[in-house]
Formats: sequence, structure tokens, C-alpha cells
Amino acid sequence: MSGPQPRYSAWSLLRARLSGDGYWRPLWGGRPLRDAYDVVVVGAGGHGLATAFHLARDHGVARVAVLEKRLVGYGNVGRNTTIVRSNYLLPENHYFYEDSLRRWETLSRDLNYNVMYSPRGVVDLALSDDDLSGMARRGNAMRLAGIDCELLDLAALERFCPELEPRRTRRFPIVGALVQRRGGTVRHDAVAWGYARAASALGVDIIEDCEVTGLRTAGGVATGVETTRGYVRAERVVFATAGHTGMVGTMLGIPLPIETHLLQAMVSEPIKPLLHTVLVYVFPGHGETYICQSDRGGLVMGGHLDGFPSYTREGRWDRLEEVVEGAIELFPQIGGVRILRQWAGTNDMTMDGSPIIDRLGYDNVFVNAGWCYGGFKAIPASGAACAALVATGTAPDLIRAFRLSRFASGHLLDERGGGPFPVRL
Amino acid sequence: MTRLVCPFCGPRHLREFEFHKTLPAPGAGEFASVYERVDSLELSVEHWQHVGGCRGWLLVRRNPSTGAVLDCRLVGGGGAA
Amino acid sequence: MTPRRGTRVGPDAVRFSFDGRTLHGQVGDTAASALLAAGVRRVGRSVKYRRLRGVMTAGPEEPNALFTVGTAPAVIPNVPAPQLELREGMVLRSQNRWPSLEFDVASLLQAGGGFFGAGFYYKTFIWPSWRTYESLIRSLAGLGEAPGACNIGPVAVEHLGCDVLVAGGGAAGLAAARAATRAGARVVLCERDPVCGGELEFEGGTVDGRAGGAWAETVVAELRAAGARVLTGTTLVGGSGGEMIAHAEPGGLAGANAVYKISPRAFVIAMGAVERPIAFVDNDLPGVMLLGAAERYLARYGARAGRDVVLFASHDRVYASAARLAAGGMRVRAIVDARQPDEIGAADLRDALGRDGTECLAGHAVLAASGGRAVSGARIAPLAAPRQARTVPCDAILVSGGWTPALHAGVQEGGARLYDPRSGGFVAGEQPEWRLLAGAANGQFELGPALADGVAAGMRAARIAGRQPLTDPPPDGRGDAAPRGRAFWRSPASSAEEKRQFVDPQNDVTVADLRASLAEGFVDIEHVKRYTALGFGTDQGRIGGLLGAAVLAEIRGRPLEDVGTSRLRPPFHPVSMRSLAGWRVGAALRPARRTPLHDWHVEHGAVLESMGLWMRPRFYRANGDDAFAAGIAEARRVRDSGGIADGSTLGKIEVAGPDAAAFLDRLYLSKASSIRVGRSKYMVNLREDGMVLDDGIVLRLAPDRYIATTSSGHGPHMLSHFEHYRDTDWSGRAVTVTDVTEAWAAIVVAGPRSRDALRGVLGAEWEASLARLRHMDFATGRFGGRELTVLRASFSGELAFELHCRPAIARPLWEALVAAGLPPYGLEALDILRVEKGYLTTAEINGQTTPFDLGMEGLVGLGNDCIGRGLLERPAFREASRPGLVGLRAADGKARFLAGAQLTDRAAGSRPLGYVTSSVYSPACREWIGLALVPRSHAAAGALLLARDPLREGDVEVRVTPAVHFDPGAERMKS
Amino acid sequence: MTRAAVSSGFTLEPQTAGRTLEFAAFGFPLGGAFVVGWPAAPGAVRYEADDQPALLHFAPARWLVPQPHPDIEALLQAAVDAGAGIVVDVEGKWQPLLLRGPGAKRVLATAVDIESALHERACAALTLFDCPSIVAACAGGYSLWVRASYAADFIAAVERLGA
Repeated sequence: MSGPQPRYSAWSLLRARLSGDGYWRPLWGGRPLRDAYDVVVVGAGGHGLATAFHLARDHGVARVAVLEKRLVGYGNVGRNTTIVRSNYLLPENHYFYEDSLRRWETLSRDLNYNVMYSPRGVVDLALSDDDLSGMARRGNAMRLAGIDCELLDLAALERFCPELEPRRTRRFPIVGALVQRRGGTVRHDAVAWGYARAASALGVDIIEDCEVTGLRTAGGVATGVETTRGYVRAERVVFATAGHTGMVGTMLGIPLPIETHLLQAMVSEPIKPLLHTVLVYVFPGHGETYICQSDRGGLVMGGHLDGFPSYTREGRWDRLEEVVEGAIELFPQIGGVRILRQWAGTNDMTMDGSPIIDRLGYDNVFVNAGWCYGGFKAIPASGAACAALVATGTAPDLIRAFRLSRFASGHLLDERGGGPFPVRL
Repeated sequence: MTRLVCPFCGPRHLREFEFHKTLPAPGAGEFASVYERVDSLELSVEHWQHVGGCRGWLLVRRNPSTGAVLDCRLVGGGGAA
Repeated sequence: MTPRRGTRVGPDAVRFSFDGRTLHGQVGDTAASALLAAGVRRVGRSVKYRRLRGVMTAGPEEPNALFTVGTAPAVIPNVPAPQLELREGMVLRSQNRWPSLEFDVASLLQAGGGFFGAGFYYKTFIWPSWRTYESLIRSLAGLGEAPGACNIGPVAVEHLGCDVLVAGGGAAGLAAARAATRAGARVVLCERDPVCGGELEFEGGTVDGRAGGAWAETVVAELRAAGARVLTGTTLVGGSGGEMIAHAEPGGLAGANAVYKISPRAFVIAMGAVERPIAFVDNDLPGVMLLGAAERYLARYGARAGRDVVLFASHDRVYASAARLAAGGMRVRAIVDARQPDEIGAADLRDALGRDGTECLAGHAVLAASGGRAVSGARIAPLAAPRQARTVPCDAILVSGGWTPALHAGVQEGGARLYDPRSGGFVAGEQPEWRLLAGAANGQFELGPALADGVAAGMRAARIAGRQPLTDPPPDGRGDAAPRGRAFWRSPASSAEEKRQFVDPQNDVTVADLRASLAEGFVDIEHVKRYTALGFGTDQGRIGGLLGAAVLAEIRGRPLEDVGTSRLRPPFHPVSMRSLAGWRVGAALRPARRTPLHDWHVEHGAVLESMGLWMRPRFYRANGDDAFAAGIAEARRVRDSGGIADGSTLGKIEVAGPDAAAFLDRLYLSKASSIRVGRSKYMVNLREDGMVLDDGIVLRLAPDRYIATTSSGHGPHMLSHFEHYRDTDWSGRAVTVTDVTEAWAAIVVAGPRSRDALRGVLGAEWEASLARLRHMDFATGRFGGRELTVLRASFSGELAFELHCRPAIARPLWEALVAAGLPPYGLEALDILRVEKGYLTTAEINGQTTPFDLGMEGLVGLGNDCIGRGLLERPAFREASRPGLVGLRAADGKARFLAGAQLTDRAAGSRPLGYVTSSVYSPACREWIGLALVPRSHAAAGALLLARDPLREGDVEVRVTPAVHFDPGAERMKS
Repeated sequence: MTRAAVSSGFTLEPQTAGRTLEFAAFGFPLGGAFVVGWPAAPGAVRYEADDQPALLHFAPARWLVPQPHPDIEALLQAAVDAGAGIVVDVEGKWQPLLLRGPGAKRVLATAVDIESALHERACAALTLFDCPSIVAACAGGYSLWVRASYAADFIAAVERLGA
């Protein structure tokens, strides 16, 4: 395999058309695994690839490798429901996710790869006045931080999402909503591929089918990683393996405040455009549904965690049913639309529901983990901030609160007030 | 495949059971018990409650990679009665 | 015209419309068979290139002939025509075309075919933004119409326990079900088709000397007679945790009339196999059909796929099929067999076909389908010399590239997959002990061995279920010879032509797309799938999944075994959302919990509100049209004279036994052991991490008996919390935990008149107790012959009592109180009264606040070693930046501010310090008041803050006050 | 509440709730106090002469006593005196109902795998139409005790099946 792909432009598309096969090149890879790197990033998911990209682009780190057990983008970056938003309550979270959302807005251009950012709005439905004042608390905090959002009464919600018919009689009537219009969706696979392509173009080695099996240390400092392709020396190591960070902890002998849970998603057969926004509906009795429609036409849905630790990547059927119960309570008209496919991702669930980007056990070992439900939408900010931490040794303000010591000190970031029980609603 | 057999009620649908938490290593202090988890691909030791049935609390040993239930007994004593 | 004859059609006509054209089929027809018979060859267009398409299969895996059924708004999109049973007057419309099927504007995009290949969108529409183009692109995508309504009726759900579940009622499934039933097992058999038999219906073989179809009927009769459940028209769609789900969607229309949830002890998968297409140029033209589909249309419906047909295959069974098609009146022009002469069997059949004028070609391939808008010929050439092509005129090309076992159910929850060189595809590998495969699903494609495999699986399954099967000799099946073939995936083509070799027709994935995917580094099958959308169609990859993998293997020069196929995801068949929801729709989505006074509230104009699952009165219409006005009126009346409220939703947990006091000491921040019998105490629980979990009043009924009340919302969780500690840390100790929430209705009686009114209602026997009760005392006795506890406690700041009574007397007691001049008040008033007094609810106890935050330092200071106490000592919880509970009022004494407003200092651009947790208009204070959490640094009484509410109210200047807004000395409560 | 007679071969009759007890023992497995007269096996039920379930072992170390007869009261008192457990009066907690007729089993099978739940058991605590319940087999059908706050919706769910 030879050099990187040409830049995408009308010109290159035309040239490709004229020159026939052989114009486009592999998006990434093509270089062999070297003996030593400045930084080894473990995991070619969204966070690992974005971290590598920013290390190379923003910090000029020359020798960066991303080592991936299986395939680029095979984990959660390709298994989520593609929603991006920054409608968080706690300032530590909303500033961070807003940084991410701003990066989403320009990411296609920054990567020269269309990640299909679609700011179609994310709507949280309120089922009581208490819900609504909780949303007001969150929304006001966002607005004061300069983040867009609006509280919609029924009339405004009806205008924003007429297909919902918010005034329809429901078991749990809708009373209003919080909407963030800049929230929306992004084509998930494209994010992994776009970052991989851009990182590769900057000289990052992306090595697939290369599992990291151990960390080698000397004198309290990490010296490299053991892999299925042999030992690789590294000045610094970053674990960006959310979904399997608990196992990294086990590998390093460091217990982490993380439980590993399954979150499933499902998609219907494609239909013509019906739903033009993203809706989140949480109703009593452990019901939860979020729903949007992909550009291909499939209704994409998800709900609550499967409810117990799991590495199976196989969702439970009753959760699928529960999500669908919510979906057709919102949209009875889709009762005859069929579910085509169900899949599941493996989530790092932390004991306060917020992420961890910090050193792990050693001064030159870092972990980018604990993304709970928020991993996909965090990718651009996480990559930039994590790269800054790794490159400079100092955590940027944006992620200072995401330190591992917060659990011991009590500086928790418990967005939903659920405490150290990831499953409990 | 995760299928729980309640020692008191017999096999029941998973919907009736509620996972509570994975258990700390024996002798863990209060902080570790509440916050730290020791992850394993082979074994997860957990507390569940049969909320939709007898409401008994269960000590469950499972393989989180396959979901297989290795053992399920009442926490308060007694396996299958 | 004489009616067609087939195993599934009757002579009577059925009228239907297709794209506005009225047509006639026969009773029993599917939409596909009727259209075929009516000579309608073009039935839809593909989604990306808008290419004209015809019916390709005879099953749910149909990729092309998907119709939108019905008239707006209640349409059902994407219904596979081969599954759709015709009904009189049915309205069908083709998809992916505008303005019409025959002329589609977007099909002009085909001209740019090279641009739109795999990966196109990732390289384009970057400027100025994707959003600019999105709505146009969305409207072009998306298959069928979006429904505007759904007319699907109720779904009957049935949970079935059984010994053996057999999925698939073909030869192997029937044999398995019969063997298991004969072994004494309770068997459930589900079969997707309306009748059992599978290929026996048309293959023409015999079993035990009887025609296949007749044998199938006999077996079904035997099964039913023996008590087995035979569910026809019922498709296994998924399941987990040992429960398998089957849906019956009658007539092929989405929306089950029955859903079965089957918990078997053993599970036999006998779901058959799917025929594979072959890639050649323009292999998506209307008129290209799978061979097995053509056979089914002929045998079942008497519908011919074409008059003059060319068959293209690479196995021996094609010759038997050809003979049957010829017997059915189709002219088989040529049989194109990709194998070399020495690989081909079925010599007798070939001779006979040759005598009848069929050209049997070995070592040949169909290179291309010719024809503009439908097949008019097959371009055929020797594989050794592709340039020596000639065109055989025909109107259909019937293709069979072999069969792939239906593995979907066999690769879930621990099922492995293995490469099978015999079939050229994959079969199921090792299975969990309770799951078996049989017949074609197990790679047994020949009738005799498939039956034997079925019997063996049935007996094994019975044994797993604990039965002792007798030896049951397998039926003697004689059918088509073993398919003996060699996998053949695609015909030779130039690189330009590869753009028209379709591997996955629904998503227009071509061989060229696979090549482009490889060129751009998407090599692994999972990457190729995501990049090209291979296998993403409504056929769930049944048509193109394996073919795509095989072509990929060929291009990469790797064995298919190494390339593999992408993971098969549930459901096993697309399944409608209405069926999935079962009975949990509408009012039954979740049950409502009602108090014993519910009916009274409804009868007296209460506006109810959901609180979790509970229904509670928010206000009574008699007091105002809206919650705001009524709430104020009701609250004012409580303070002026008195009122009653329904508190029955409070959680109540009876904790009893010699160790009860010590147990509760562990669960609460302050000690329950120090409560004297007949007294009660306001108590707070901490979560394990030190946060306040809940609060409530704990009553000591006896030295070894308490009732702990919880907030309404936390009731179920608190019960589990109590039970958890009782079963773990306190296991073996003498304490029990019993939920008595519904055993006691609770009526709150509040206001200056409350004691007097109670005296009148309860009568003389209560006189002394009422007089004696101090704050937090309670008395027990009887009313109306039932138990009653009167607790003097207040959540309003008024002299108040909680009457805990048996539900049977709740209504008479309530009515007596109303009659005594205490009108009811709802949650709105309750909230006003408690905010005036600075009492807490979940707005403050929100899982994010410690006891320090909520002003409970005193309770912590008691030093009781309760759950959560240890982690409360973490340094952050003592920092000045932690919030503290305060009261708020508008600085001008007038302005409104609402819960959810953020609090900042008054400098412009300040970041939020805290927020308003609760706010009400206080009739007692005659202004808006609130509770808030702000850091201690800003919590001094009199401090001025800005309540910022850009979402609703704008900014209001507010003043910090004590949390208790009204009657700070609690004089009223003590009166 | 009124009797609900429906068309699918079952009747659901709410019963009048009287005094109802739960007995909870201090330990499980059970000690010697539970030898005579106690249905000690999980899901075991002691029936009275009139075939009515009288003592139902529905949860570990926990029995429902729907209408305490004197001899059952004596049994409970003996256990209490022996320090084996306590009695809680739960009058009003459970709404008793009788579900009878050839279609009764099918009604319950809509909600749970009732056959397995009652396999080798006379009673079971389970969730019917999302309502916490106790079920015991009785002559001609099932005796049900549904948590009272859920009862109205439970009845509505069952009646919907007969429509």
C-alpha cells in the first residue's frame, strides 16, 4: 500500500471518475508497526483515534501509534445511536460537551471527511412540572454558559415536532420539553474512519489486529506495552478502551470505579422521513426510549442499560420490547413499522456517571475512560483534551474535573444524582 | 445466556430480577466496597433481588462474557430449598 | 381465463389494486404470485440507483418487491410481496419511485452511477454543510411511505413453557417434533408458513411411501392429537435468556395477532436454508428470480415466473427443478451449469430434458441478463471463453447458487459458526447444550438425511428435557438427489461491468462497490459491511450477505472461511413494533397505583397527577380552574381553618423483631433505639456514598416494632434497601421487614381547626388521646371497627395529624372529615405549605446533597454509625463551595421567580453559584418565596443574588432568607 | 367492585378483603419451629377444609395468611412464642380475587409462564401485568392476591383480554 488518499474535493472526485480504479487509496494504515513510539494509544475507537490525531496535529508528536485489538471503529463508536448534544447540568460536563459540540460543527471540514453532522435538535420530554423545573435548572445553567437550549411548552413543542402530537392522551402525558437545536446526529462510522484517515495522513501508525496484553514498567515508570505482535517501547501510553477499561484496571492491578454494562440499540426498516428531531422519553416504571430517524430512513432507538455487567454484546429481548413500548407510546403511527436489527455496545459505567481522563497508576500512563452513555458525543473534545494532557503533562481546564481521585476526595460529578449505582434509575 | 433460577421461586423471567451491584473483594474497606470494582471476563459476583417475585436477595455468580449463571443462592442463607 | 391451480390457491377471484391499476388474483394468492400471474414484472425500484426490479424470491427475504399497503394515513410500508396474502380490495403501491414506477425522475441519477458508489457520501457534501443537502437526500432514501396512523388491533400474548421447541415445520422440523412428542415431551412447533411441510409441498418426493405434503399433514395431525402446540403462520423472531419469541403476523402484514413467549428446556432449530443468487451483469433486472422461488410460485399458486426460461446453477438439483418447471408448462430453454461435465450428475434427467429441447450446458455461465426494462434474454458463454457469448432469448432467468442454512437463531447466545465446504457456506458450530440444529439448517439438504437428522435432534432434545425417548426409526424419505454442487458466486465480467453485478440488490451493492471498499482499505467483512451497506437491507443479509463475502474472498484471493460473514443480529426476521410491545400499550403501558381514596378524588373533581406510578390529586376543580389559583386557595384555607390531604402514597415499612431497633440504628442518621414507644421521630437515611437518600417519620409501636415511612417516590427503593441490609449484613438476626404501604391509608389533617374537627369525627373514645398528643406522639385505637393510628406530625407547619387507618375505613373517615368542614387539598397546596415552612422534598433531596448541605449538621453530630456515615467524611463535603439550603424572596417583594432558576451574584457574566430548588407563591407571605441551594459563602441572610431564568422569566433580584419563611417559632404547630 | 364476567371463558371476581396477616420468620432456611402444620417447602400451601388456601409460603421465611382461622392463629402464636418470627397485620395490602373458568390459565399466561411458575408449587409470588401478586391454585382456577394499589389496573388488564 502506498501514500495517503488525495484530499476530497470536487476536483479529486472528478479525477477519480476519469482515472477509474486505483485512484483512491486506503484511508489509513499501510505502515508497519515500529519498535518504539513517543506515544502508544491503545484502542482505535473514536477516543483513541481522536487523541492520536490531536497529538500529531496540535502537539507535533512525531511517533504515535494506535494499537487496536480488532478493527478501526469496531467498538462503541460504531454501535451507538449517533446522538450528539451538550445539554448537561453540571458545568464540568456542559462546558466539556459544548466544546465537543462546537468541534462537531466543523469536524467534516477539519477532517476533510463528511461525518454528516445533522443539527436536527435533541428534545427531552417532560412528563411533570417537576420534570420541567429540573430541565429548567439544566437549561438555565446551559444558557448562562452560552449554550443554546429552549424550554418548550406544549404549543411550542407542537410546532417544533408536530409528528409527536404532544397533546395526545398518553399514559404519562407530556407537559413540555427542553430542546437543544444544535444537538442532533452524526454518522458514527464516519467519525472513526475520518479520524483514522486524518491521523494516518499526519503520520500516525494505525495498527489493527494488535492486542495489548500487558504493560511493562521499570522503576515506577511504564516503558512499553506487550502486544500480540511483540513488545513495543513507548514513552507514554494512553488507554482509550472504554467498554473494556475495567479489564485494563485488572491488567494493571488497579481497581477502578467502573462497572461494565451493556447498552443496546435498534433500528427499524427504512421509511420515508417521519421524524425530524431526536426525542428522549423517560417514563416511570423503568421505561426509557430515545428515538431519531437516520438519513437512510431507519428509526434508531435505544433505552436503558441492560441492567447487569456484561461483555456479551448481546442485548436482552425484554429491553428491546421496553424501548419499543416507549417508541409507540410516543408515535402510535409507527406500530406497523418493523425492527430490523438490534445490537449492543459495552459501556464503562462509572460510579458517578461522568468520565475519567487522567493518569493511571504511573506518571506516563493515561486513561481515557468511563464514558457511560456519553462517549460518542464526547469524541472531538476528548481527543483534543486528552492529547493535551498526554503531550503537556497537565490537564487542560476542560477536563480537570474528570480526575480519578475525585471519588476519594468527594468531588463527584453525579449528573443525575444516582450515586454509585450505574444501573439504578 | 443469562437465566436466573431463583432458589425459592424456580426459573423466572429476567425481567423479574433487579441487579444491585458487583461485590467487592473480601476485606475491602468502605470506600473500595462502594466505589471500586475488580473486573473479570470470567467471573462476576453480584447481588440481585427477585423484586418481581419473592423479593429475596440473591448472591449470583456469573460469567460476564457469556452471561452464564454459575451459581445463584439466597444471600440470607440456603441454596435451592 | 381458467383459474390457476396450486396447493394454496382456490378458484375464486380477489380484486386488488397495484399502483392504481385494478387487478385480479385468486383466493390464497400472495401479492407476488398474483402479480406474476397477471404478467406484472416490474414491481419496484431500488433505493439508490432507482433501477427497475421484479419479484426475486418467494419468502420474507424478498429484497425488491416491497409494497406500501393500504391507504393513507394507516399505511404499512415495506411489506414483502411474497408474504402478503391478498385480500379483497387491497391497495398496494410500489416504492422508491416518483412520479411513477415506469417513469422515475431520480432514476436519471443512474447516469452518474460511478459517482454514487460506496463511500460517495463521505467524500462529498462537506461544503457548506451536510445539513444543506440532508433533507433532499433523506427524502430520496427511506423505502416505503411513513405511516400516519396504525390500525393494528390488540395483540394476544401467550407465555408457553414446554419441553421442546421446534422452530420450522419442514421435513426435519416435523420429524424432530414427532420424535420428541413420541418420547413424551411437551412440544411446541412453530412454522412461518400457513401450512407445515416446507419444500415437501413442491419437491414431489415421498416420505414413507406417501406424497410429501400428505405426510406432513399426517404428522401435524399426530402432533396435535398428542397435545403438541403446532403454531402455523408463526415466525420465530428472537429471544434471550432461554425465552424464545415467536410472532404470528397473519397475511404477511405487520402487526401480530399473537405473540408467543416460549420457554423450552430444549430448542431445535429447523428453519431450513435460503437459496443464494449468483452475481452476473444486470442480475437485478425484472425477470431474474431464484429458482426455488419459481418452483414455489408454480406449485403453490400455478403462477409462472416466465414462459421461456433459462436456468443458471451449479448443482444437480437444478435438473429436477427444470423437469418440474417444464411439467408445469414453462419452456426451459437452457440450463447453464457452471460446473465442468465431469462434476455433473443427474444424467437421466439431463437426457430427458435434452430430448424435450432444453439445452444443457456445462462449464457455462450466464454473463448478463439482456433487456432494457425486463429480461429478454440471457447472455451465455463458456467459462473458459467468456468472449464466445451468445444470447438465448428468454423472459426469465432462474438462478440457484446453492443454499445457505438459516443460521440466525443458531449464532446467538453462545452459538458458533463453522465453514462448511460441502455447501460452500457456513453452518452452525458448537451450540449451548439446550440448542440443536436439524435438517437444512444443519447443512442436510437432502430429504432422507434431513429427516434422519430431524429425528435424531428430536430425540436428543427430549432427552435434554428429561424424557426417555424410544428408538424411533426415521421416516423413509425419497426426494431430489443431494444437491451435490460446487459453490459458484459470480460470472466473469469486465471491471466496467462489475458496476452492474449486484450482490445485494436492495441497497444496490455491486461487485464494483466491494472492490472500491477494498481499495480504500475496508477489507475486513465488518468494515465492508459498514462501508457498502452490504447486508443492511430488510432481508437482513439473507440475499447478499454470503454472496458479498464470497466475492470479497475471491477478490482478495483468500478462502471464504477466512473472510467470514458479518455477525447476524436479532431479530431473526423483521418484526413490527406493535407486536413487540404486546399488551403494554396505551393505558397498559405501565400500571397506575391508586390510593383507597382515588374514586372519591375523581368523583369530586380532583385533577390527578402521576407521581411515579401513583396517581395523586393535584388540586380540586372546585377551588379554581388551574393549579396555580386552586393551590393558593387550598393552601390559604388550610392555614385559615384546616383541610385534609391524601397521604396514602407514602411508603410504610414495618420493621419488627428483637433486633429491630439496632437494625434501624444502622439505617438512619439518628438512632431509632432512642425513640420511646408511642413516639415518633423525623429521620434521614444516607446512601452508601453519604448523600441523603430519603427522609420520613419513624414510629415506634412497641419495643420490637416500628413503622418507617418513606417519601412516595422512594417507597419501592427504600423497601429494597431495607431488605438488602436485612438479608446481607443482618442475615441471621431477629429482624423482619414488611411492606405495609397499602395496609395503611394516610389522611393528613392540618390546620387550626384540625383537632376540633377530629374530636367531632372520632368521637369520645379518642378525646383523651387527642388531648394528650404532643408533637410527634401518636395514639392507636379504632374507628369504624378498624385500626386507626393518629400521629401528631406536620408537613405544613400547622397543628396537624396523620391518620393511618385501614383502607376499608379510609373513605368513611375522609367523608366524615369533609363533613366536619375540612375540605381536601392537593399536591399544589401541599407544596406551598411545605415551602413556606422550609421542609424538604425530592427537589432538595435529589441524590446530590449531603446532610451538611441540607442543614442537618446536628443529626450528623449525634455520631450514629449508620450506612453512608464513613464516606460522608470525605474532604470535599466540608468545603465552602458545597451548597447550603436557604430561603429566597424577591428583592422587591413582588417579582416571580421559579424553581430551576440559576443563582449568580449580581456582577454581569457571573457563573451560577446555586439554583432555586422550589418556589411558590405564598398566600401567607403574600409574595413569591423559594428554597435554594447556594454555597455557604453566599448563604448569609440578606445577601442579594440574581435568580437567572433565561429560559422563562429572565432575571430577578432575590434576597437570601432563612429557609423557614413562615412561623419560624413553630407556634402554630405546637398550638 | 362489580363482578366482571367476560366472553373468553373466565371470570374475575374481586373478594372482600378481611383481616390478613403475614408471618415472617427470622431466618431461612427454617428452624425447628416449622415442623408441624407449616407448609415449609417453597411455594407450599396449607389448605383449609373448604379448599381455601390458608397459609401460603410465598417468599423465603414469609407466609401469607389470608383469613386467619383459629387453628392457624394458634400455629402462628406458637411460632411467635418460640421466638421464631413475627406476625404483621397487613389488612388492606392485598386485594384478593378469584380467577376461574377454562380460560383462567390463558389469562395468566398472557402475563407470565404460569405453568412453570406453579410447577411443583401451590403458590407463587410473581408479577402479573406489571402488578405484584401472589397466585395459588384453587378449585376451578386461581386465587390471586394483588397489591391493593395496583388492583384496579390489574382488573382492567384482565378485562381487556375478555373484550
